[in-house]
Amino acid sequence: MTRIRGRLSDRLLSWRMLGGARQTFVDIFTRGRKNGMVVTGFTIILVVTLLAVLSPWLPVAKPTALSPDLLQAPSSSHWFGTDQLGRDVFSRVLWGARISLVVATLAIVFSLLIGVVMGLTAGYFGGTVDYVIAGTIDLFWTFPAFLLALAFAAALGPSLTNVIIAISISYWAGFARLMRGQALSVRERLFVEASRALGANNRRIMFTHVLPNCIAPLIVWASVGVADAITIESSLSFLGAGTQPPTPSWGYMLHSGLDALHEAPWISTFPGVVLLITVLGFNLLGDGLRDVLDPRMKGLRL
Amino acid sequence: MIPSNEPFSGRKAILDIRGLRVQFFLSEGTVTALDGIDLTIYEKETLGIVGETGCGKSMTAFSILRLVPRPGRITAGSIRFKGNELLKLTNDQMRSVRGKMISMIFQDPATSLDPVFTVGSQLGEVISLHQGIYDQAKLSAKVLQMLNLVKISDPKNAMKQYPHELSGGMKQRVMIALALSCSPALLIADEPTTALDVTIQAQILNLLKDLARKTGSSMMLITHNLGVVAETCDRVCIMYAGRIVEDAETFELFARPLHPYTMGLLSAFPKLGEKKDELAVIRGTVPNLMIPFPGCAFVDRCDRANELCMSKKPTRVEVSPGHFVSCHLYRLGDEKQSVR
Amino acid sequence: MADLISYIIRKIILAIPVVVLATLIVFLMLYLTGDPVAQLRSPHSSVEDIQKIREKYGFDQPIIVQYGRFLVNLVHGDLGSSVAQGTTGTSVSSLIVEKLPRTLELMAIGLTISYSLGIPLGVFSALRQNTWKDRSVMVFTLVAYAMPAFWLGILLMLLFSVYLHVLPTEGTVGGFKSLILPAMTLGLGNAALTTRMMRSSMLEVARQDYITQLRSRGLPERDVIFKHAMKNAILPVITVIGLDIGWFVGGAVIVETVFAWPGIGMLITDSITGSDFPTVQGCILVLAFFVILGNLVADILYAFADPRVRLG
Amino acid sequence: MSADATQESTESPLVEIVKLEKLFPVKKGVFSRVVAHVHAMDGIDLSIKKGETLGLVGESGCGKTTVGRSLLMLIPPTGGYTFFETPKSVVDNFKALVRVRDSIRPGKMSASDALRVADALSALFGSGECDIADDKKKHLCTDADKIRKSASRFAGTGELDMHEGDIRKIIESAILEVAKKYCINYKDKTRLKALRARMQIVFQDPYSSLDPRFTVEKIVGEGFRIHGPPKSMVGDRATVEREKIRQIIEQVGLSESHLTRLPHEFSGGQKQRIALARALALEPDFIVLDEPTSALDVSVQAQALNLLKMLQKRFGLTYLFISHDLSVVEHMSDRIAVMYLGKIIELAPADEFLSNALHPYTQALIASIPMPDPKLRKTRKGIEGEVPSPINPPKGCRFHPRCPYVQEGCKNIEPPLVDVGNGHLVACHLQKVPELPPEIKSPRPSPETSPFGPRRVQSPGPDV
Repeated sequence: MTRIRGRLSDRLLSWRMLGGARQTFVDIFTRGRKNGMVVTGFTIILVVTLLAVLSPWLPVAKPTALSPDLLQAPSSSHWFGTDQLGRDVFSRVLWGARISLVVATLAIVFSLLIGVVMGLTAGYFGGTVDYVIAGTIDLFWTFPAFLLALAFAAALGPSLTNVIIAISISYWAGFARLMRGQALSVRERLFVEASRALGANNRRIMFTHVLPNCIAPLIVWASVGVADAITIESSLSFLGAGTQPPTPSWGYMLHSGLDALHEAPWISTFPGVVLLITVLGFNLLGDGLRDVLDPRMKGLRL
Repeated sequence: MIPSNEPFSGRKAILDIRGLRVQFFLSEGTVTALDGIDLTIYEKETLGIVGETGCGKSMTAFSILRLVPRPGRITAGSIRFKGNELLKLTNDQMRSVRGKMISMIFQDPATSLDPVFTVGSQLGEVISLHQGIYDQAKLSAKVLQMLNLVKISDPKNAMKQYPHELSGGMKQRVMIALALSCSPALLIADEPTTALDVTIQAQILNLLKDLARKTGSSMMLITHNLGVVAETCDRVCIMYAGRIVEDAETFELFARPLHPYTMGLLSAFPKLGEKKDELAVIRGTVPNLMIPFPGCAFVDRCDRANELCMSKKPTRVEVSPGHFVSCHLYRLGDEKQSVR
Repeated sequence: MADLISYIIRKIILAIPVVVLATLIVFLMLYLTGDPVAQLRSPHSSVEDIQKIREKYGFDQPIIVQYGRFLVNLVHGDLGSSVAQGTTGTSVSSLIVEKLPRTLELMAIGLTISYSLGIPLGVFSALRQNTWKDRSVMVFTLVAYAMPAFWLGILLMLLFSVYLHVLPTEGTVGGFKSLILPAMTLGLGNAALTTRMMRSSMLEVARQDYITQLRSRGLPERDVIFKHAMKNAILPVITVIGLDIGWFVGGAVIVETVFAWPGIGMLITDSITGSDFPTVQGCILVLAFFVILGNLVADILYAFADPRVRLG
Repeated sequence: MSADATQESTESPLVEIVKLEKLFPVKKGVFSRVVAHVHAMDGIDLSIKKGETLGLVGESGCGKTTVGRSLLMLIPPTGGYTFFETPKSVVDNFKALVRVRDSIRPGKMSASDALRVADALSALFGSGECDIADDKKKHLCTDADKIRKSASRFAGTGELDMHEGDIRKIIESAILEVAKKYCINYKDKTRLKALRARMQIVFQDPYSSLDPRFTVEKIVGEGFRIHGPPKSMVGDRATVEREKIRQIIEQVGLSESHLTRLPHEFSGGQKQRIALARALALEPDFIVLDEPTSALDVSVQAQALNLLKMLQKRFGLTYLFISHDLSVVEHMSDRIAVMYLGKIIELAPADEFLSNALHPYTQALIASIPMPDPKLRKTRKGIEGEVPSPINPPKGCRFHPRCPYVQEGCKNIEPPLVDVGNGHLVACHLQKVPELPPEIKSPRPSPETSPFGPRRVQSPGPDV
């Protein structure tokens, strides 16, 4: 019994060692505050997220509510105007943000999970396992995520869940590649060899040295990844392979505004602007975090 | 400021640096990398510059070529080369000095040669630039001659090779060929042997000595290895934290080191064939150059520091002819005063 | 030279399993919804049609046999036949052959735009590091990269066709003029990526010892920058040419749809809306081949540009 | 790790490596076939006595780092045997057996050879020292007797009635049994892990040898996570660990207040102290010091070297000191081994090393060191040429292409490492070259007609 407890506490201790990752979050908070890009990006994301979360309680029309005011230009009653069916574009943009953010975040969380597991497995086992996984990663990595997502979405049929699945299976390779590359390079670092000399096994090295040292680049990539996923989601909807009407989605709104481009440019302009700002926000956050977390890039603005 | 060093009045100074100050303006603060350097190099002599990492010895070399990396800047002082003020030249004039009159050899030959050009084309580029040789046949003959001069094995083949195909020693020979291709009056060698193996080190050092003698150029040899200095140099400057703390002729300096730092350095160096249980150490570490300090930079590592050392920077005094030291323990012309 | 040839041969051989893996993934897509026949029949096909499909693909046989059959058909250029209304029965490969040149044309111009804009801009930005010029280039790249291709297309269309009336909106009727907007839309995002990559690569190279070494020889600044620094800085850009081609393939689908450009991308969109899965599958497979080919070309280009890689 | 262990037990070796070998494959061509091997370490024999410092010098690529790492199984060796704390008799008999095996030419085993095999086997397994399973031991002893009988029966004719292959099989199984019991590189994971606590390493590069995301306390205490709390102390686990970490960190010259800091807050010398503290935390007996001061400045290097010496005295540690810097090695070591292209070419007590260097390479190495005294300024002799590639090392003596005294025999026959007395070993056909190295281009012809010049010792003496 004591033996088991001893081993259990060993394991707990080893998990506590993951605290090495805490340092990353401390870095993000203390140094990120001083970085203009991080602050701007974070603010944009915060505002968009708040609006999206609160949209059901905001005093705007329901996004699916039809009205007789067809193709109205922006005014005080319809800030972003109305579309061909008389729906309020502002409300639809807000509700669209919910869809975009949920889809993108979930897709990136799943990609991250697949990627980390695959990358770490390849790095952990090496040899044949690594060869096979690395080959698969490379294929998915070289193949454009958008096209892959399109193919999967087409095969699965258009729906919200399917879009999330499609993006996840198309996007994981980036994370896996990053994770594997980091695992391979961290493994070569001397502190890992020192740890091995102390008697640490692969499992310990992977979870206490390799993984915590990969957290920073993973966070950077995840931030940029959400931006990519938002773009992919809206592109899929734009092509009719994503979320289906009447669900409000930025991509679909842009597409439907295409027919009325001459007479009512606001229908596609406003969702486009909001989409651009949101994507920009995540990209800024990602870029800023990279500067903050990668000391090599310090001083260099990119 | 002290006028030019006169005890060597028979010899002509080729390079004369006075009060050189280089500062780095970082977002965290200002680092004074060089703090009032005075040094002179005479014709046909080899001057050694010795110091530990970060003492500013490489920065001195980069300042002479006016290649101080950003965000660093030369903020004060003068550098006269054969009587001309280098700091007042235009960029174009300065370019014609670089490589042609003052040339430099870098520490790590592996990273100091352009990896995507062949050895021959890199060498040819410099030769045609400074000597105006554009004819391909003549140029490659000249390149071959230079490669032969630095004793590269199979120079014909080496011309067509890329740097990564050569061994470290061979790369450093190419670097020397590059530096000497226009027979410069002053050769600056920045740790030319540090990245090399011991036996290769000896070969390269011998080659450098030979070639400097043959071409009659002066040499400034930057190193952290006191052995290299003892074997190669006519005079030595010891640098610490951006200042020259002591300079003298080599024999004089090794026989009668005056500055506590020089003494510490000499005894901390493990010598072959000298068995001792413990090496004498200089305690502590180098100070942070970002924090301005009114006194001597060595004060917190010095066993003989006094009140004055804390409050005032020592000035350079000539203790005996040609032997200069910057330390409060010594007053002008009065060596006996200090207890060794 | 022998090294170079061996390197190229090795890269080609290494591409083979990737191609096989790609075909396998595309093949398995049929099974994503459980019933492969559901993917292959059109909404209008009769019971006999379905039976025909079953027989043709041998869905009653073990999956490995089906895949073998799929591969054999593939080698013979048989990608199945379309099930969309209007083109039912037409072979997918003939549809693709008809549309492919249009896409390649678009991609070629797009690639040209993206490199001829991105590389100089990146170098310029690096040379003016931390000045307002550099900052504005960086803001431009951030926006251009964040801009979804379809919205950029719409904006360009609005500006040049709707308001300025200088370029045609859609289709191919305007000849080369019709190509300008789609190619720009396609190239701009990647130009932004190339700019940023070239910029950081230039800054990285500028820090290298050999640049200082070259300056210490008195080389004119333009030689240092444009001959030595650029040749080194462009290497990382070459490594991602393969990825760029992937980006263009993906982008082409959207751009062609926006501008009604009759290439493969539009074929895919039409097939998706028309539930014509065999065509989608065929198109994806062909595009995958192009991506793999693009990567191969990038690898070979890199071997020519960097003398160090040939050794491996 | 007790201080009094130093004096009396200097005779029994703590670490003994026998014919250790590491070949790295070189892959080339379209299919990445293995076309050659890098001979990083080619049959190294070394014995390190308890409490001593063995210095290992050589130029880059000579394999000195590989020796240190494969000794600790950080890189598994491709051949050979590493003993740790094995009774002297076992190791000696084992080495004798290996030597007998290697001296017999394939297909040419004579009765006297077989007799020697039998003797070696009985010597190894006859005594009680060799601690392997009794049934196996008995079995091998019977085999030895069988060989002996067969050999003595035919001693006159010189032929054997036992198949040579069978005898070799017996030898191999005997070697394997001993290796499995004693050798580090034949141990399974759990037994290896237990040993790891007793053998530690300090690396050259202080920047990459500490995990940037660990505090000093975690770095030093990492060993306890793996091996449990320090054994020399009793009490509550957390308290004991804290106390031990505090003690160690003070012993290496840092203070308790440093424990909560991260590596980037320290200078190179301090980082190296932290790395040393990590190695010491598990109270090891043996530490491999892989260029521990090469990245440090002279003044800091002196501090580090003094610290290493002080700790050695205090804890009775045994060091393998690897460096390219002969002056540092000479300062630190009791005995010095010189490596060249994967081979040990000379091994001498430190006090004899400078005055009586026998191998031309060692002499060149010494001559190449610049002396920090202008009065000793000399026309440097050194040697010409560069170290050949370890992928296809030169035949015969590996140094012959650069050797100023090279003779015909050197080009074909590899010189063995032989004892020339006083524990001084050298692998050179000349063995005794002229006292002062002459100018490079004019090798002094040897006075005798023997192809290998004068010899001091004729027969191979006992090993290390």
